[in-house]
Amino acid sequence: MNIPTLASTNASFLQRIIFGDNAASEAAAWSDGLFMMIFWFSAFFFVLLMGLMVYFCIKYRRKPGVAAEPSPHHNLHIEILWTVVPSASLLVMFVLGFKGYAMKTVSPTDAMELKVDAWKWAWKVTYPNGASSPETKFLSYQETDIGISSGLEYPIFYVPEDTEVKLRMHSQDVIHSFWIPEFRTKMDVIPNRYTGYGFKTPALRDSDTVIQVDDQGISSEIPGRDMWIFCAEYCGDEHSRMAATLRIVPREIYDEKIKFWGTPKDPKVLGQQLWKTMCAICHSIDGSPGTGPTWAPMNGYGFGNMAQMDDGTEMMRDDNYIRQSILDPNAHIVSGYAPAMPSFQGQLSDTDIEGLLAFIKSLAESDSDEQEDNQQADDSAGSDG
Amino acid sequence: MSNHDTHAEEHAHGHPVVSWQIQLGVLLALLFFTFATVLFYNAESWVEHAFEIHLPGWVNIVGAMSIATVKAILVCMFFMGLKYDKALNTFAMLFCLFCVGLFLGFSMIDLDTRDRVEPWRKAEASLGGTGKSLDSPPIDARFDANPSPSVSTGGLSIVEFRRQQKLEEKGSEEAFWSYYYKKHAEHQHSADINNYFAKLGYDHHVELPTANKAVPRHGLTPGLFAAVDPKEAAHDKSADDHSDDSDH
Amino acid sequence: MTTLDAHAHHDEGSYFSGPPGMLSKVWQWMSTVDHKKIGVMYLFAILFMFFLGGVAALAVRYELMDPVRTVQTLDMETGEMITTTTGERLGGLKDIMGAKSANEVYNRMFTLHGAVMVFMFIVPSIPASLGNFFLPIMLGAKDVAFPRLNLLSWYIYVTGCVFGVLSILMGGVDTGWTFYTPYSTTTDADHWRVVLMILAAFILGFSSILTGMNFVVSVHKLRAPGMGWFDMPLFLWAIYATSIIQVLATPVIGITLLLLVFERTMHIGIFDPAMGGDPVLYQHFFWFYSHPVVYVMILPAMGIISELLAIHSRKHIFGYRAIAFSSLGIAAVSFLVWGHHIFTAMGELAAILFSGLTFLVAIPTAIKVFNWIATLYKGSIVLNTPMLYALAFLFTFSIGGLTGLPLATLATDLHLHDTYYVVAHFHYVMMGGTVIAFMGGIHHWWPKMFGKMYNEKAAILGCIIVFIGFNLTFFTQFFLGTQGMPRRYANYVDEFQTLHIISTYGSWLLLLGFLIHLGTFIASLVAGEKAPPNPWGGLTLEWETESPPIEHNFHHEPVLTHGPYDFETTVPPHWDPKDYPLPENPSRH
Amino acid sequence: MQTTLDADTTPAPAHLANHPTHWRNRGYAHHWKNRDEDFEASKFGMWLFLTTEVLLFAGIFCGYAVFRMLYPDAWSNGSHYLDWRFGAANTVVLLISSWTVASAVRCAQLNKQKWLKINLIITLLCAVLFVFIKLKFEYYVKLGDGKAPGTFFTYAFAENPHEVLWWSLYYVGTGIHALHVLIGASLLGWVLYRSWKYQAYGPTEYLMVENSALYWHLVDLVWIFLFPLLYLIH
Repeated sequence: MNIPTLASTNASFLQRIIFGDNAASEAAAWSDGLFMMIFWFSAFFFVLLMGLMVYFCIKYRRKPGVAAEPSPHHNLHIEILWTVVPSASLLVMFVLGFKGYAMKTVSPTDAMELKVDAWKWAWKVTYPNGASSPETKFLSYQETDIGISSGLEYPIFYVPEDTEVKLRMHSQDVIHSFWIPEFRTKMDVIPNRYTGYGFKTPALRDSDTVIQVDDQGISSEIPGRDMWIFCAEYCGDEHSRMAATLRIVPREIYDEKIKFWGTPKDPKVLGQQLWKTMCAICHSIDGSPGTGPTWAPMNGYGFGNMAQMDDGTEMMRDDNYIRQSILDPNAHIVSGYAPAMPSFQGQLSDTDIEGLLAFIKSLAESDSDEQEDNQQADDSAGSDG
Repeated sequence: MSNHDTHAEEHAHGHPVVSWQIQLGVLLALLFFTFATVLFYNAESWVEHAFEIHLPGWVNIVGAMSIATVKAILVCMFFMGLKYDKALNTFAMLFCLFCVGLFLGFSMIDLDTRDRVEPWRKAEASLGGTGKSLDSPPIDARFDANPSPSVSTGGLSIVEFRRQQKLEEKGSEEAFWSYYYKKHAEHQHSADINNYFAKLGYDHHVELPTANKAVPRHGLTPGLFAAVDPKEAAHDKSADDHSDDSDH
Repeated sequence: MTTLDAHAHHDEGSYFSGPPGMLSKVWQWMSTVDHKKIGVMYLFAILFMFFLGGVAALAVRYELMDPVRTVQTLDMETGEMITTTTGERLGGLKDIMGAKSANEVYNRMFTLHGAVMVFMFIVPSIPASLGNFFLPIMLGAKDVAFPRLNLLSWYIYVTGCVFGVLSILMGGVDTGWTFYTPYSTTTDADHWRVVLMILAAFILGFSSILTGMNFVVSVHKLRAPGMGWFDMPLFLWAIYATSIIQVLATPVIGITLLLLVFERTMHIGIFDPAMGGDPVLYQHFFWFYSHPVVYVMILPAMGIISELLAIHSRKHIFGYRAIAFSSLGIAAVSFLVWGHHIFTAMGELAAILFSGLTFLVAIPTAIKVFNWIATLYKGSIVLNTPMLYALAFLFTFSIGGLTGLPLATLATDLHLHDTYYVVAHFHYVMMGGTVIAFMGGIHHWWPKMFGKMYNEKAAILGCIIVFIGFNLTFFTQFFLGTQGMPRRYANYVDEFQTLHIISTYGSWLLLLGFLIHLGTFIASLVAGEKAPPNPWGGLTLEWETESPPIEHNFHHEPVLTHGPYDFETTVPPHWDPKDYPLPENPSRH
Repeated sequence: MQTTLDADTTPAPAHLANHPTHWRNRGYAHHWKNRDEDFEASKFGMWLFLTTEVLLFAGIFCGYAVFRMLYPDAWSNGSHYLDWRFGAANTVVLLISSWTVASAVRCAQLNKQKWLKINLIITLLCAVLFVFIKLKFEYYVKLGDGKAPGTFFTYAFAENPHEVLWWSLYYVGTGIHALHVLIGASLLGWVLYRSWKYQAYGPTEYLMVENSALYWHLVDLVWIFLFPLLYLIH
């Protein structure tokens, strides 16, 4: 990796404390270096000023009967000095900041363009071949002293190593912000226009491995590096859980993956994957309450049951109802819920919707084992919904 | 006192009194400038219609705004007495206008230059936002007996949605447009109806009174400094619309 | 001091000796046009709002002690934690607040903290309380320019607070204090409380405007005979600069919030992307006010520090004109830099422009800090409570200011924007700057305002605890931010927990410190020693009147005979508060 | 503390020495050195208040400018829905009222009590006329067409999806302006009442007239810009 002058391969001890030594791209390392430069500049002035302050406070502390010595009330030379020197340093910071900004926002024309969609509260990345990632990852920290909710799985977005990537982002509802801390950059994702930025993924080191779980639930170790993606612009209730994982993998694995995702598959499986990546944050399948109604077939929820609407009517949860709920969610609101769901028109193809339908239907036909599991959550679902 | 009135200014209790001649003169000047700006507006439209000379967009804006500025200066100086007053008051007003300038200027710079690095950043991605349909559930009945209007536009813009509603109400496009014609012939202010008919494939040519309808013309940003032929503009516009659709 | 005997007030009592009878006393305070009474009423109302916002802050900090556990899961009856975020047994706060999910309670808490602290506490804090009380006295005037307007402004403030508190009682709002669209226009769409909170901010704006107008005119027209512009205490320069910002920036938030109310009630669409409006335009509107208002918060604090450092080190302030002009410079530049709040949402050209302009603010600020330190040189420094607060201010404010540099630098801001780094930065400026200076100012002027001394030792203890607690709370947050913790997160990644816990302990220390101060204040009011007219040896005009001041401030119209910082020529080495009044100095130029 | 109203003992200015003093001196608050200081300060305060009003309207103007820049077609259509004749009529009405109110100040300064009242009455009539034209020929007709702001918009023949924004800004802008017309008219009404009942204003006592007039001129100023922006620029 070609390291620019400001950044150093061996981050100093202090830099490691401040940033965690995980800058993943040239631009990131560069901006860390710039931060450290500003830090040392600030530290110099801070120590100077505080040192003088403490020294004066001790040296010139009030002694009974001793008046303050006269000293000049102003001194033009020194005042000009301490105006010009910081100003010049600020100019340097500005110019370097500008340069780093260009590194982070401008990407080469041949960069791989990923389409990022955001809505309350999930991310979706669409690859150049039109596929999107169905893989998800459990977040261990969410397992601590609470029961694991099915909504706590986060999508994994794969990108190939050592590649220029350009993001083109759009939000479906409110403003979000796509932040990958390890690339040291973020940009707001805005509903009425596209925004974006670029980064170059790092080359993988030998020590970079991640655990991958395949369709059959078999885990294996593959070369790769995981990074957090956070939503950094406040967007509502589940703002703090609007996260995802960016997984950098070798080019072969990436190519294989997106080719596989691009091929048609069993609608039920497709539906389940879509639910995991897009719907699970609001809709549970085990009956636990969420922002939206659960899909579990219990207590009047789930496929085939009547839904009580907030305008007082009742509707059958059939194919049409579900289709409409996806495309024009706010046409009918289930009683007790807020109209929080964005429309997925343009987001989901007909195949996707068929897949979801198949998945939702399959939940209603699920065997008695699952029913038992769901029993425990019954009371709660009833009281909240 | 009448003999004093001939002076431009006199002083009552140390404060300047503006003479009635100056006040009347300023009023006449203001009325004249009002006439001038209206005349300018109509002359411009007339030139375009009669001679098909297409003036660039800024002519209209600069004309109207500079006349308005002159009028505002007259009001400030004479009616509000800034000419005779402490300079401090003028300074306060000028600094405030400076702040207004900053406010407008910087906001517009941002909204106008979002496409400098990647052209697609400018594009209006969609009429998205609050969930595409303008839903507003009724305000809590405890606090409001008259809930605010709730509209579910099903993903359409409200303009398009209202059009669909009216089309449904009228039954056919024929009925829709004849209703439009009737309504707007009465009110004498109208949009370019022939354009619509042409777009829809009808061959109607309705001559509407044009009193309040100038040519559609491109505005400040695109083609501010270019004279735009309305027919071409209409053509370009539909082309633009098309490309936007495909973009999404 | 020479005297003009035109309007002498010899036989007056202190300003709070009112008529007998509880009711008539209350009425006298409610209908007063006396700037001192209004200032005192503001002081108590503002401190109450500080308490309210502080409680919300403690709740926020408590919540963040654990990556997932939430405040709202605290069972209000048994005091036990109900450990689930999935919501089935959520009692307590969630039900009381009518929140629809667990995290929403947290979201409402930080919104409450932000909105109360910004609109009801920190914007009016110093100007409306200490400013109202001392601006006319320091000018040598009997009152502010428009006393009745001043009273009106106080009642508008109360109305605004009532709206805000009503909104909180109705459950609170979860928009964030910035009310960013389109979230703020769609959240809780079926409730009036968001509109109420917006209206509260709108109304409070008017109070701010009227106070600002009043002060600008007062400074222009009511200076005592002999007091030129450069004979004014620097506190007045700061308040003057503040008032200019208040007058010019606040109307923009007025129209913005009005548009927001229309947006919520009838979807006028200006900020709503669904109608073609632009949500980032809202941010421009909002920050055109809210960035200058940051200087409304900090400038008066800087003014207080100039006073405290000079008086308590008996030293002429270094570079008087530089400090005075840097106040005006900050006020002017404040209108140029709002865009740095929107770097991640704006076009590249505008971002670069705003980044460059933002650095301009650093220059006058740096000048001030250098001048303050230089003032200490060869002084006669006494480390009492106000001075300790002033020194604490220099420490925390320097950190706050310097950590702003990476936020103005575009490349680093892209990483730090909307993280805990920003949270820490602005708390170092707002709390480490304004609140600490405010506390210093209250201690400095407490004897003058209430005529009672406070227990110095207890106050110093409180000051030290506040200082340590503050740094513990917020210094950790810089690291949280750089390492990747976004703002406004109810749940977070495990690895940040240690720092969060330290931060929360710090917040408890802060609470302890403020409680100690509360105790000393109450003790002082109840059983404080009577304060001399000039306990510190100050030379500004407020020290030439009684403690507490008489109703018309001065017995005789004061005429300036010495500058506000001429300690070297005016204060004798053996001077003691009992020697009041200061001997006249014949050698004065 | 009471605001003591000290009786004014200064003698009348020389050129008014022979004038019978019809007006009543209000006196000035105790913290002012003299009446002039009070007057100057109040007027300066009023000017500061006017700057806040300008910045309030700056929000509307900024919205207008930005959206005109983004959606020139919608704005072009929008301005053509408005009839310049009503706008021009209202401009003339406001200009005349501005003149009469300036004359009212002059009459107060010269102690022409009768003309002071006449001027104020004409101003108030103009205010009523302005609001009448606005409501009857503009709001009523437009709202009848369904050209309303936001979700109230039901006009089916709009050409451009952003026209609804035009209407929003039109109603917010003219609505807030109309509100200012009403506030200004109330102020002038109060002046007229006091003038009628107490002969309250004269050469040494016309601050209230002056400040209300300044407010009214500001209302006029805003309209001077709103008129071309809404009606003439296309």
